Amino acid sequence: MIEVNKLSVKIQDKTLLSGIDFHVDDGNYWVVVGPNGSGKSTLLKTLMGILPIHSGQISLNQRHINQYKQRERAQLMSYVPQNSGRELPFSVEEFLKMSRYSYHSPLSEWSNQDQQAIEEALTITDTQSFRTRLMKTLSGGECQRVMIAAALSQQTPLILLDEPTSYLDPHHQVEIHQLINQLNKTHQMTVIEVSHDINHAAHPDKQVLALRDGQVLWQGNGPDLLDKQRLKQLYQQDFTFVVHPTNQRLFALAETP
Amino acid sequence: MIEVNKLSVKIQDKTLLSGIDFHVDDGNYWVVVGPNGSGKSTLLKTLMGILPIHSGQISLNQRHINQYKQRERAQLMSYVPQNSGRELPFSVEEFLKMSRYSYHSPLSEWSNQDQQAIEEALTITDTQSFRTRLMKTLSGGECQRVMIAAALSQQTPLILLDEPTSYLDPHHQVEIHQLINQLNKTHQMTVIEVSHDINHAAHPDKQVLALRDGQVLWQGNGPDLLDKQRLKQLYQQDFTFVVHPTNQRLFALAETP
Amino acid sequence: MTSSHKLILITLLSFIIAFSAPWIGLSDIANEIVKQQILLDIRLPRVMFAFVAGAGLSLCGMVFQAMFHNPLATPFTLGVASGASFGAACMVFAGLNVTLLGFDIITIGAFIGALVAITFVFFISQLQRGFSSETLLLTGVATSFFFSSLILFIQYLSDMTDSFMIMRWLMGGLSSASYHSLLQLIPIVTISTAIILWLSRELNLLMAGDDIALSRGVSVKQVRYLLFFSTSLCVGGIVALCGPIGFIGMMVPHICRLLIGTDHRWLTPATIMFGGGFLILCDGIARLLIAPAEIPVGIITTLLGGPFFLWLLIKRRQG
Amino acid sequence: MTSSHKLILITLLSFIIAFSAPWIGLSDIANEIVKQQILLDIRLPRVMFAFVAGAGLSLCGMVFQAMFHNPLATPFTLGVASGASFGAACMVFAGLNVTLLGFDIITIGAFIGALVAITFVFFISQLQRGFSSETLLLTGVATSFFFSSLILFIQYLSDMTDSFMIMRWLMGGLSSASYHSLLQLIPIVTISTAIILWLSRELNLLMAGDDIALSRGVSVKQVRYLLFFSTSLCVGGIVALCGPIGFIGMMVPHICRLLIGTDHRWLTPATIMFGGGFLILCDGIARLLIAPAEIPVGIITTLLGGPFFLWLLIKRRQG
Amino acid sequence: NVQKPLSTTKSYQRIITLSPSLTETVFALGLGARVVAVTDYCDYPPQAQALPSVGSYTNTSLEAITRLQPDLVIMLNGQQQRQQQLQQLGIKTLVLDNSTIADIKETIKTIANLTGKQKQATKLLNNIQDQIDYVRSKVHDIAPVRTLVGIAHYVNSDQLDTVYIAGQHDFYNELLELAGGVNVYTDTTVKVPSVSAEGIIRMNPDAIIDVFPEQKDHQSDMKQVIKQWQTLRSVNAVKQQRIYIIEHDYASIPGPRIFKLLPEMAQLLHPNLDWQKND
Ligand SMILES: Nc1ncnc2c1ncn2[C@@H]1O[C@H](COP(=O)(O)OP(=O)(O)OP(=O)(O)O)[C@@H](O)[C@H]1O
Ligand SMILES: Nc1ncnc2c1ncn2[C@@H]1O[C@H](COP(=O)(O)OP(=O)(O)OP(=O)(O)O)[C@@H](O)[C@H]1O
Ligand SMILES: [Mg+2]
Ligand SMILES: [Mg+2]
Repeated sequence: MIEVNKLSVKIQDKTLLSGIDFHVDDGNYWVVVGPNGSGKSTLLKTLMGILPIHSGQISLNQRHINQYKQRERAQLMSYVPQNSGRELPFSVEEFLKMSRYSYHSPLSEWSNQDQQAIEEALTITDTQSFRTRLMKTLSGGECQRVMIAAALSQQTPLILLDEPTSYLDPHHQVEIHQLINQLNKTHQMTVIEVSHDINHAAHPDKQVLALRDGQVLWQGNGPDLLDKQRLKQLYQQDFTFVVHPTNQRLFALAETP
Repeated sequence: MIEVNKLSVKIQDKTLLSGIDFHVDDGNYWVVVGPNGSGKSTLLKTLMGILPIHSGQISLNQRHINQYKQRERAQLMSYVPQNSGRELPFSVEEFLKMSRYSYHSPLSEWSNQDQQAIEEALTITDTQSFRTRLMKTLSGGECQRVMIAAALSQQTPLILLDEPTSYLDPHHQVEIHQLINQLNKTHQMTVIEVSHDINHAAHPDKQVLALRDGQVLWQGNGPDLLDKQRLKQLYQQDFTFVVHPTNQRLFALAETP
Repeated sequence: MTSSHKLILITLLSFIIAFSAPWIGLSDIANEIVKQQILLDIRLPRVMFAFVAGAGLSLCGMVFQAMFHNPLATPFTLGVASGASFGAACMVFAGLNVTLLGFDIITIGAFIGALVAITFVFFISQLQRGFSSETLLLTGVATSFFFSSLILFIQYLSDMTDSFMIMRWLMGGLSSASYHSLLQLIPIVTISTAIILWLSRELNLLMAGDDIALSRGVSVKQVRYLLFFSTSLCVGGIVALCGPIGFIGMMVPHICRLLIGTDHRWLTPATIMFGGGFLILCDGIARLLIAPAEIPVGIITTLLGGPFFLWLLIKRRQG
Repeated sequence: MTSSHKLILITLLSFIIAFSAPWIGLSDIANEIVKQQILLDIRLPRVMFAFVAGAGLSLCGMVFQAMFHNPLATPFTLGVASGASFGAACMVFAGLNVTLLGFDIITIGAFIGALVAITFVFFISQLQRGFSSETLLLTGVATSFFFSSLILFIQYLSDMTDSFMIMRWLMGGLSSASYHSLLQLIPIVTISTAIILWLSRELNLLMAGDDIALSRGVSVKQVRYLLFFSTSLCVGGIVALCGPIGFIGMMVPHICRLLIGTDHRWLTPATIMFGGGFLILCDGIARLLIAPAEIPVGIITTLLGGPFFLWLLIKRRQG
Repeated sequence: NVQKPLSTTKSYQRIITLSPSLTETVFALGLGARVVAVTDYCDYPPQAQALPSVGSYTNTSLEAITRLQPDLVIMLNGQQQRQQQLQQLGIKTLVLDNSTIADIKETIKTIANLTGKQKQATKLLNNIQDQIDYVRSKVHDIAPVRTLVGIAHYVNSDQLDTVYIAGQHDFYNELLELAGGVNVYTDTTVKVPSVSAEGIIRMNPDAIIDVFPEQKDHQSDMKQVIKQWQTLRSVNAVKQQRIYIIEHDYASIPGPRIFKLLPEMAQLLHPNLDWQKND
């Protein structure tokens, strides 16, 4: 689905990403990990067309990404930004409706399908009760869930999520991840998620892109991330491993000195 | 140090907190947990004087909190808000200097002690390298660390932290928690931290305030939080427990269906 | 009341005003021919002109406020109006009395002035790499100041009569309305309005910020260019024909926001209807209050609209 | 160059302008007594007056922009200037000829007008529960419009000469400067400046948002009241004595921000120095360019300051 | 649609004049009975005040004009926009200029020709010419006085603020030269220059004539004005106490009465001549 070749991204002579090579197949679930400032958000923004490509190229379904109109892109991928949405002057429902932008011309009617997309998103993110609330009156975690709901309303085959579970309580963390897994599995939705949770990344169904200083340090299957050496190199942090009691997989715990 | 009695907080007829009773002794480390929208941020904002008390009272060192000038409050407590700081037009150093506000009159000189407070905060949050960068060019995690550094520069006996480790990579999460523990232990700093990490909250040195729907569901010692029943009631979520390999304490893992 | 009900109410009120305005204060005229002439040749075009101008100015104000996330933005913020005024002042000063293609020379001067200002602001904003809203805003303001002081300069150079004429022009007003000028105004305002209505949903998304707008599929840069040029042309056209009428463009969108909310799919038509009806109302009062003399319409818009706005503001806050 | 170096440079330039301005264009006057009179009785008070007025207006603009997080805010945004202008216009219209406590009646009228506007805005903002910056801003703008149209109305009611006078007053200018008016202006501006300088750090923190300001120890509400009243009084005083001079208050703070950054501990003194020096410079040019006649100083401030601002803006973006 | 030339045979019966100077001219030609409306500021002659008004000089109402069904509307050339609209409504218009002495005379002739009042015009113009010739004969071989003519400034303060003075382009300048003076302001770029104290001291006029158009509803007293001028100690006119104030309601209206200013100015500038002879 996505092919990234020798991508580099700059902002005013500062290189944020360089020589990024990876490709995402239809239905993949990629988790992007890496320390703070390694360029994870930058990568997602570049895929979404928010930051310009400096050199290299990105192709989406075999076509160079710059050949897509922004509207076409928005029908293929949706995006949950890191840390945003708390100052918006809209009600939750209005905001969700805005996600259906790319499916409409100015004259087209609001369809059942549109409404259904929104209702579904509200239900699965547990945000129905905020429907008429103004975005700026929501709590941090409530707002985060609405941002996810907005992206889901866009009903795209690919979704880009930048730390979607930050601010979520344990229950909603599990729920949202469950939800994404399910979308990935049953609807073949391709997912690229930025996360700091390596145990989440280390799932056998996931693939991992580990960035450090704007470059790819490693990429591979999820479970292979749980390597003491690799993690040390990535985060400068030691981990110990336990076996998870229910699924029997390894579970990494950061060591505290 | 802090005594909260029958506190309730309203915004335009909506009750955000009601009947909150708890008290914090000097040197305590309180972790406030609870599902999204339970009023955790509201509590911290009320303590800081950002939201007004509707009824009940808060006293700080046996004095009603409204009798303190804002400046006096700021010498007693500092605050790391949830989700903020990313649009500020200041450089990191300028922003940190602003934290020393309450110690200065308009004519007083910038002292060695001020500079030292800032340097220390920069060092322990690992943000020295951003010193001259504009806040708005930082990544999510970098910005979060600067916000923590700013609160630390304020050098107060009490610190209020609203989900301080969101956006932080595993290494910095450990580091920041390490740091807060240390300040709490060796400098007798009183800490009130909002967190969604129940394993972090369940530490024997910590006390836990569990909020649900704007009310106190439970409060007690950290390790007592790890009770299947209690957690279920708090989050509507099941957990299993493993024994942590290095410190031998219980470790809760959210169950996924 | 839902937004659609409110919109219907505003539209209805606006139409009532529009249809009754021409008939008021005619009963004392005995002569039927005179009555006809006043009704058909003077009042009718004037009422229509007021509607088009009021709707256009309010709409452009609304667009600028949304586009720049700034409640103080007006259709005049980016310097279009002062460019137009400068062009008009030049023509008054030169004292030419020519008609080109049916436009009188002042109108032509004003329109050229508006175009010069638009091009200038656009060019400067290009020099700054990108089209960020804050620098565009400041560039516009500086341009606006610049042209305003050129006008002052021309006013300073001219004799009392010219200086009065320029001042009069700067006050704005609808007394130059005729079928002729109406025909000149309608295409410009209609095209711009159509473009803006077409882009209502994009305006909502621009208010949510560039990142979100892009990820929902809006070609932010193109939309911004399109909005910039169409509103600027619209304002240029209106100002060229009836001078700057300040209050409408700034406050009507705020009034409508207080009435109907921020969703542009409702706000846009409401602003058009309210702006048009409001200017007809004010112009009617301006004409009739101390008839036969006329009060400059700008006085009435403000004296009526200002307190109404404050009342809405207080009511919302207290409610 | 560090901020302190830049500040020293700006101060130096400002002083050079201040000290050389009175001496320029005097050589062609042979008569020593005349020279003395021009120098001591006319130019000296005028230069000092220009400095105080320029510094005061720029400073108030800077405060409003920081306080409202809005680059379009000016010292006139909250309606103080139009209140003052309205007061002045009333006095011109009434044609009274009284001097009270050494102030002439126009000045008194203007000052009372300013006070009325301030009180009104304050009162309305209280009605809205709290003192949020956006509603305060909009209240101010509506008030400003309201008074402006009252002025138009008075202008409309008055005869040609009065209307000409009011128009002239609205352009603003320093020709009424004397030791007398200087003595009236200095205390107001000095006190307000002192208060604002005293609150430089608070201004920085207000820019970071109310939550952060509170948690750092700023009594946000009190500080905002204090700033509101002191800037308003300052603007009221200046406008009462020399009419509204628009460009200075809006653009000088932006120019200084581009020159020295956003930290108010540097920005505040830089704005004072630049604003003062700049107005002296412009007034000098206005006086001398086509001597013996004078150009209104507002024309020069804009024609000089506008391009300079745009140049800075482009340079920063490209650099 | 350009208006056909106005007929000189048809005698216009319903005239509206849109400025005080035109009203005055029309009445001076004996056409008062044919005028159906004027503007707000037309208060001379007193009969004009009784007529209905169609608005102010800058703001005449199209509707009010139409209601009165005039057959001729006379206006100054600053009001062109109105002209076009009136033409579109089929109302005849006449646009005139009154900015110089020659223009004022031409206005009288043009109106007279259209209304068959040539005889009255000749008499009026001769009268004006006599006044001019008389003054010229008195002052023609005397050195002109360097004079500053103030036409507007704010009087209710102790300080002399900005003063608007006569430039080289207006009728005050012409009158001044006919009256044996010369304008101290010689530049030609600015039509109505504004000067402050410094500029006046530089120009150093030998006489100052301060013209005030009307004093009806103002209580500003002229002693105050003199006091203002006296702050300029070093100016010749102040030293020699040659500050003159002219107050007339016609002093700013470029109609037939403006020529009354001429002998007054001449007498002020040349008080030593023998002005007893009656004309
Ligand atoms: N406008 C900018 N100017 C300069 N540097 C920038 C700018 N924007 C981002 N950066 C830098 O680029 C680097 C990558 O930023 P990015 O936001 O992609 O990090 P990230 O991997 O998402 O980090 P986090 O985990 O903290 O969110 C960071 O070091 C950041 O400071
Ligand atoms: N201005 C407001 N108007 C109405 N309701 C509000 C307002 N601000 C907050 N709330 C509501 O109050 C409740 C408590 O909010 P608060 O921010 O304290 O939650 P929280 O416990 O911090 O949640 P989170 O874990 O998501 O940060 C939420 O349900 C929120 O929607
Ligand atoms: Mg990131
Ligand atoms: Mg919270």
